[in-house]
Amino acid sequence: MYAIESIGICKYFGNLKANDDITIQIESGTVHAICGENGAGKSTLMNVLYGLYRPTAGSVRIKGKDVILNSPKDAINLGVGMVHQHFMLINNLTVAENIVLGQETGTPLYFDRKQAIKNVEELCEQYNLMVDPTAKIEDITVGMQQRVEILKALYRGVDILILDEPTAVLAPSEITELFENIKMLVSTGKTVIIITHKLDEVLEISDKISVLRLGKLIGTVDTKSVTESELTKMMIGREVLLGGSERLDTKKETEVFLAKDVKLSRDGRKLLNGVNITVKSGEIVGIAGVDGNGQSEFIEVISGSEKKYDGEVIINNKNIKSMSIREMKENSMGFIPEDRQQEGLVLDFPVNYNLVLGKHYLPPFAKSHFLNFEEINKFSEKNVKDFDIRVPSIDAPASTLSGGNQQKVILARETADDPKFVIAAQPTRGLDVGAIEYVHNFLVESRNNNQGILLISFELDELLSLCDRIYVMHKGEIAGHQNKEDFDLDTIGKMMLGLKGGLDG
Amino acid sequence: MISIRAIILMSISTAVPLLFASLGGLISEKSGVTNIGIEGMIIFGAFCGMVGSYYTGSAVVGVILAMIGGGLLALIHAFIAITCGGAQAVSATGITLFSAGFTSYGLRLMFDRAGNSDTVANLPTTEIFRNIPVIGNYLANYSPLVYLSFIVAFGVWYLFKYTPLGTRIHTVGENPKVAETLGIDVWRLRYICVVVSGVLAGLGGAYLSLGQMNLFQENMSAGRGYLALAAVILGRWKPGGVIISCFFFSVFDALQLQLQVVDFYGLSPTILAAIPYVVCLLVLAFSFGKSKGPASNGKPYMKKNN
Amino acid sequence: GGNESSTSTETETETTEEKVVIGFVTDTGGLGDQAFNDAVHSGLLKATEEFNYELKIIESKEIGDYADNMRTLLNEGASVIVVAGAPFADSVSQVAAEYPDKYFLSFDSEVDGMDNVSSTLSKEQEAAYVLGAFAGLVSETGIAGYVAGVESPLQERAINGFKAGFLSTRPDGKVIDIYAGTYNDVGKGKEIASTLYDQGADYVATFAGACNLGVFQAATEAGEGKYALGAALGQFDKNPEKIIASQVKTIDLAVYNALAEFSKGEFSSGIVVRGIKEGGVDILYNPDAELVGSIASEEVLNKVEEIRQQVIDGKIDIPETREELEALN
Amino acid sequence: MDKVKKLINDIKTPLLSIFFSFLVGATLIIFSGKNPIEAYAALFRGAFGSPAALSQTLNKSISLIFTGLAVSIAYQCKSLNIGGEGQLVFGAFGASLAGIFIKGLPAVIHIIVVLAVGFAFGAIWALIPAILKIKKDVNTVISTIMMNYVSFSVVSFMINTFFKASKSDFVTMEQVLDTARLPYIQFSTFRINSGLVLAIIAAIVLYIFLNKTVSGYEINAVGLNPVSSNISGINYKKNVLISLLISGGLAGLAGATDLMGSMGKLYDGYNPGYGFDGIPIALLAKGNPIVIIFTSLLFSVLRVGSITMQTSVGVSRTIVDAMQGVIILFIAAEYIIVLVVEAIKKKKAGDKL
Ligand SMILES: Nc1ncnc2c1ncn2[C@@H]1O[C@H](COP(=O)(O)OP(=O)(O)OP(=O)(O)O)[C@@H](O)[C@H]1O
Ligand SMILES: Nc1ncnc2c1ncn2[C@@H]1O[C@H](COP(=O)(O)OP(=O)(O)OP(=O)(O)O)[C@@H](O)[C@H]1O
Ligand SMILES: [Mg+2]
Ligand SMILES: [Mg+2]
Repeated sequence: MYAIESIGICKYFGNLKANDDITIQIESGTVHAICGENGAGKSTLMNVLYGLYRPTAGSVRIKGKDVILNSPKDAINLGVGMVHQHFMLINNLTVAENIVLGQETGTPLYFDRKQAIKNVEELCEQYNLMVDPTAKIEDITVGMQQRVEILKALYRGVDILILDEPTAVLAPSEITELFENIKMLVSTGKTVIIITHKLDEVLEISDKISVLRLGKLIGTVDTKSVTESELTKMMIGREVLLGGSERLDTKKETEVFLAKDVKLSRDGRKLLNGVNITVKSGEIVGIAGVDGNGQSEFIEVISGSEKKYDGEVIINNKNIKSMSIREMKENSMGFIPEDRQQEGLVLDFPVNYNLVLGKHYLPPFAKSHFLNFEEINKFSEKNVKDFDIRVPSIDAPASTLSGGNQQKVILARETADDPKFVIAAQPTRGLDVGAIEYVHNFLVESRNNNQGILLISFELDELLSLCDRIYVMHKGEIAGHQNKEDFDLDTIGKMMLGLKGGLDG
Repeated sequence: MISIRAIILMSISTAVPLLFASLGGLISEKSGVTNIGIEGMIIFGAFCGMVGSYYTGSAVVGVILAMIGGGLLALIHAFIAITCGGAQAVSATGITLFSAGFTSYGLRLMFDRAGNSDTVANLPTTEIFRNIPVIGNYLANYSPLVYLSFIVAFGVWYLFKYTPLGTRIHTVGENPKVAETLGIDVWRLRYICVVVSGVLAGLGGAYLSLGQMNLFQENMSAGRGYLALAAVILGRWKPGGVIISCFFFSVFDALQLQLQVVDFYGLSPTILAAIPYVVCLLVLAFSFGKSKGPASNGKPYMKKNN
Repeated sequence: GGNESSTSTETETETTEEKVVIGFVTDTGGLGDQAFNDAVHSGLLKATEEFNYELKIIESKEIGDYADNMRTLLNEGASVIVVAGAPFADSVSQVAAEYPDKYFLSFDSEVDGMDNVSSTLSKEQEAAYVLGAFAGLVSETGIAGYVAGVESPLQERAINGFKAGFLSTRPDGKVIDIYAGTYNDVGKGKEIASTLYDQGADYVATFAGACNLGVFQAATEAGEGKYALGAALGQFDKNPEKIIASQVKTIDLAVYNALAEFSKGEFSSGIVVRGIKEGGVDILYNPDAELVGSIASEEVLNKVEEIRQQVIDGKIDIPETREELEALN
Repeated sequence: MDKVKKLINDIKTPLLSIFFSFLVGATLIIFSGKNPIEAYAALFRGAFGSPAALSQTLNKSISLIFTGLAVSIAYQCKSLNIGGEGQLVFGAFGASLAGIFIKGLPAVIHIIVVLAVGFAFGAIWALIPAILKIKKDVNTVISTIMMNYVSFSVVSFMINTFFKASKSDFVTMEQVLDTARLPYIQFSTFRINSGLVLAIIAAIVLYIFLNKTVSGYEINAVGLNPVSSNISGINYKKNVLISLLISGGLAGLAGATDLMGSMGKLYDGYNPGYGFDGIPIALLAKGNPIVIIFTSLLFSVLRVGSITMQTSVGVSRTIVDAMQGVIILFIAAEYIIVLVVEAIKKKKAGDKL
């Protein structure tokens, strides 16, 4: 018995075939993974199954019946729920409100919020997924929000749950928890479709795997019968090697970054509580930690957008406290922000404009206050070629690029003038393995090039394979520190959860 | 002596068109569609109200026509802003220009003259209150639309505080994508909100031509739509705040007139007239926190399922 | 002061079909302003019908357009340009110089020393004074209200005239005057008047363009014993039961007379300042004599007439500014 | 060649919008029992029919270009400046002061000084909304609306209290000195105010500023994504401030050129409405300064031509106001136009088969 089937689904956006004749049948009570590069069409297919997109051709079959989904409402009514890649939550509403939204408790004239809270509490109890129903979304962690999303689907009584890249923003412990939840759901007879770029996860959780490439179905396989490298090959047509290229010996003699006792509070909450970190040239230093432990705030401080901190931040021998962001960048610093679309790019600007963002006023891009388009274009063409950025043309808006290519634009820009110090915040979030490989190689090459890199990531694997040293951040403090020789997954994992036991550096 | 009573009496009746219009504006903006075309919808409502009353002799028909008129105009705005995904400020500007011109033109066609219409039947006063002691006479002198505006104010406050619909509107304005994934029809809800905002602005217009007066005068909205818009922002997109802001403007306007009465430090009436606006700027400058509107306000949402 | 009147004969091409075109450029208030534009318009309608003229009107949007609007009408064949409003002074002198063989009738704006321009000014304060005196005599509460438009010397003249007149017959009384700050917000006019009635005024005079309509509406709602005093051409049709008397400015007549003269081939240039004596302004009572009689006794009306005569005879010094008014008391 | 195609593509929608609005207008005209063709003929005759008419149309567009540019630059930085009118009035006031009280300068210098003062006064009036936006994130819509009212009151008060020139009922300031008047360029009845040249230069300069300079780049970046811009070292506050001050200054120039070109003296109650017209003019041009020259012209054609339409055909010019609204509605609803164009294309394709 199939829970849900995509029968010859095609979805075209103009000339782009995001989905091209995709037939996937998903068995009831299993976990089915969908894999593929960025832009392979995974989200699109899921959106079709959820009634958000109307397929150009083909049909959706749910529990054996052909259905026409006019809107998610139809899908919800047929027992399909979806947790989107980008969370679909209203930040200034409470958890309970978010969960019941669209199926509110009470009467049309009275939204019974008490009842909603009670229902949510019961639901939490039932599935053992704990959240505070009265908290506002903006006040809870990403992991919590993830849980709210799942509860939202469960509240609607779904028996087919689609999870689009649910682990991209989770800490390892949260991922473990999520997987337990998934297993629990499946054991109660529900069907789960999961999209993730992390192949180890795929292999761990799923029963079957379907691979998409360029909008086409490459194949559906039993998880037991494949290996990670086979899967990679299916996805991108070749093997990849994560962890960066060969590491050369570097001198590590100049200190390019120093954070001394950095403290930050907002609205009376202590967010950073005395952070001490150093980075030397020629090394990649990682900050590990569960999301929400002060990493974002620390990034804001050291990248110059938060000035109301105590303590000292020294970059390339200059105290940044009184420096503008522009001065910091002129002081040989590169910054790859967490959120490439909101913080890294001006999406409506063309690619060439984005490639010089922040350097647009410097020669040769500007001459006596006028932009020099010739130089800008020359520079852009070169980088598009060097970084293999796939763009229709350098005049195309950045919004038309895939996530991986958007990330490459930022990498190219932020490292164009070989800065001595680079902050890389979540540089591979949401990227496919091919793109991740690229970023990893790039970071290691920069390191080999004697640049100092501060890498903030939730991906422990990534940190372990790339870093020379790792600091672990917990509740706004450095909970511990390890050198490459001593790296120990277990200890670091413990430190991330605030359990003592790590060696102090 | 400044007459507090005068300030109260006057500020109540001058707040009415602002209340209707700004509550309408609030609903529209909460759903994510900006509406700086309120001014046009008010004048159109005032005109339609007069037309209805003129041809049927019934002010009630006039009021209904005013609501329909405002609603229809809003429907155009909704079509452009929602279905076509057009720039909302542009559409609203068009609406305002169009109705100013159209109503003036219509007036000339109907009465073969400019300025004002013939007098028409207007709404009666609210005699049921007449026998209440002390304040009965004051209450009775107000048009029923005054009380309707209070009811609407309460209703809008209740809508957003207590009803599922209010929360859905909030959702649609904050993040339409979320709403859509929950099976809420974003477009339909936005259409409803925009049209309701037009209906309310039309009521505000009807108050001008049929509640307060008994005729239509060209440009009788006299900038109230913009003031209503300001009230929405000053009230930080919260029903209570918006209601208070409307009274803020009407009270300070009444106050400046009373200051003329007492010849306040011999200040020129021209300067006194600026008081409400200066105070508003001061409030904005010294109030704490930032005033942010609905996150997706003004952004067109292209439906995915099509 | 008045000028010698120079006469000239019509020189228009008198082809049988073609009518003489009279061009009227309104000020920015436009038609329907319930004030001088409407008054001029009414005189023009009468004259054009009677003398078989063709009337062409441009409603101005901005003061900066006045001159161009006059030129447009002249280019369309207008022989006479009629304008109303103080801001026309400059543009009339300018255009009149460009078109020396065309004629210009200018009301409320002062254009001196041009052979083809006749400008008519009014002593609004005289009518206001008499109206104030009347209000003082009939007021029971001793409080009168006055709704003014936008602050300006003309408005000040009229207010102060009204106040002085009121105080002359009611020394212990009080006039509350409020500027609406606009000439075209009927709603505001109404609210202000309602406030004034509520503050004890039983007569509210109004001199604020279209706001007047709101004042008249307020009078009805204020109920028994509350009355309004109009302006323009009397405005009694706007509320026959409540407008007892008005300060009128008979521009309509002036327009008509000038065009009547013109039809006979005459034209008087120069400045004419018209007060009550010249029939330029006056107090006018509601045509419903019974209504007026029920409020003002014979005695009162006689007293008003007496004061009016004194004004005509120049025996009363009517204050034009606030300072002059204060100096009076 | 490509550029021409792009241009045609860019102006297709506006042209069709104008066409449709004329259709709507025609319907309204028919309602009044008049012949729309005659009416439109008169409209165009009034706007272009004679050298005098044409010069009137061109002269009318001067202030409109300036206010359109004013709205446009603020909009690039995502602030809607509804306060153009207040800034215009304040700018005219400043220009008037400079035109009256700065004496003894040669005309060219005096004109430049007066323009500069007009610009500065307009900019000053935009400063408060700018500061409120930067410091308090106050929506410019509300602050500029308030500043309009305050401007009218303050300028009126100043004129009445300190700078009243005459005792007449028409309260004005002194006439500005002759050296501060913008000269006319005249060939017989063709009389163009030199302000037009200034307006066109302003449009070109603004175009270059926005598209070719570092500041223009930054203003655009901040308008499109303030967060990314800030992180890339582009100062959000500085750019909001700059764009609003230039916006106010341009509106101030609208007032200054109007004063120096047409009346020569500032009068009490001056608020010609150009500031508000600037909004549709800029939006219609999608903020492109060069296109603004043409949308301004369109508005002045309608304004000037409508007078003749009224006097010679008897169709009330209020209909033109309604039509302006309709043009803008069609522009906003580009979608419909696209649908229509596509329908036509399809039909053509069908015919071919
Ligand atoms: N609404 C849309 N309009 C046009 N193109 C779209 C739209 N949505 C998706 N696409 C394009 O369709 C292709 C498939 O996108 P989709 O989001 O399904 O990829 P994905 O496999 O989910 O990628 P990722 O791993 O980055 O999430 C991409 O090239 C994307 O740019
Ligand atoms: N109109 C469009 N033209 C081109 N690309 C688009 C368009 N709309 C969306 N995309 C691209 O397609 C991708 C999918 O967009 P969509 O709105 O479907 O997001 P999603 O499916 O919820 O999440 P995700 O983008 O993370 O897969 C995005 O990367 C976006 O950049
Ligand atoms: Mg995806
Ligand atoms: Mg995607």
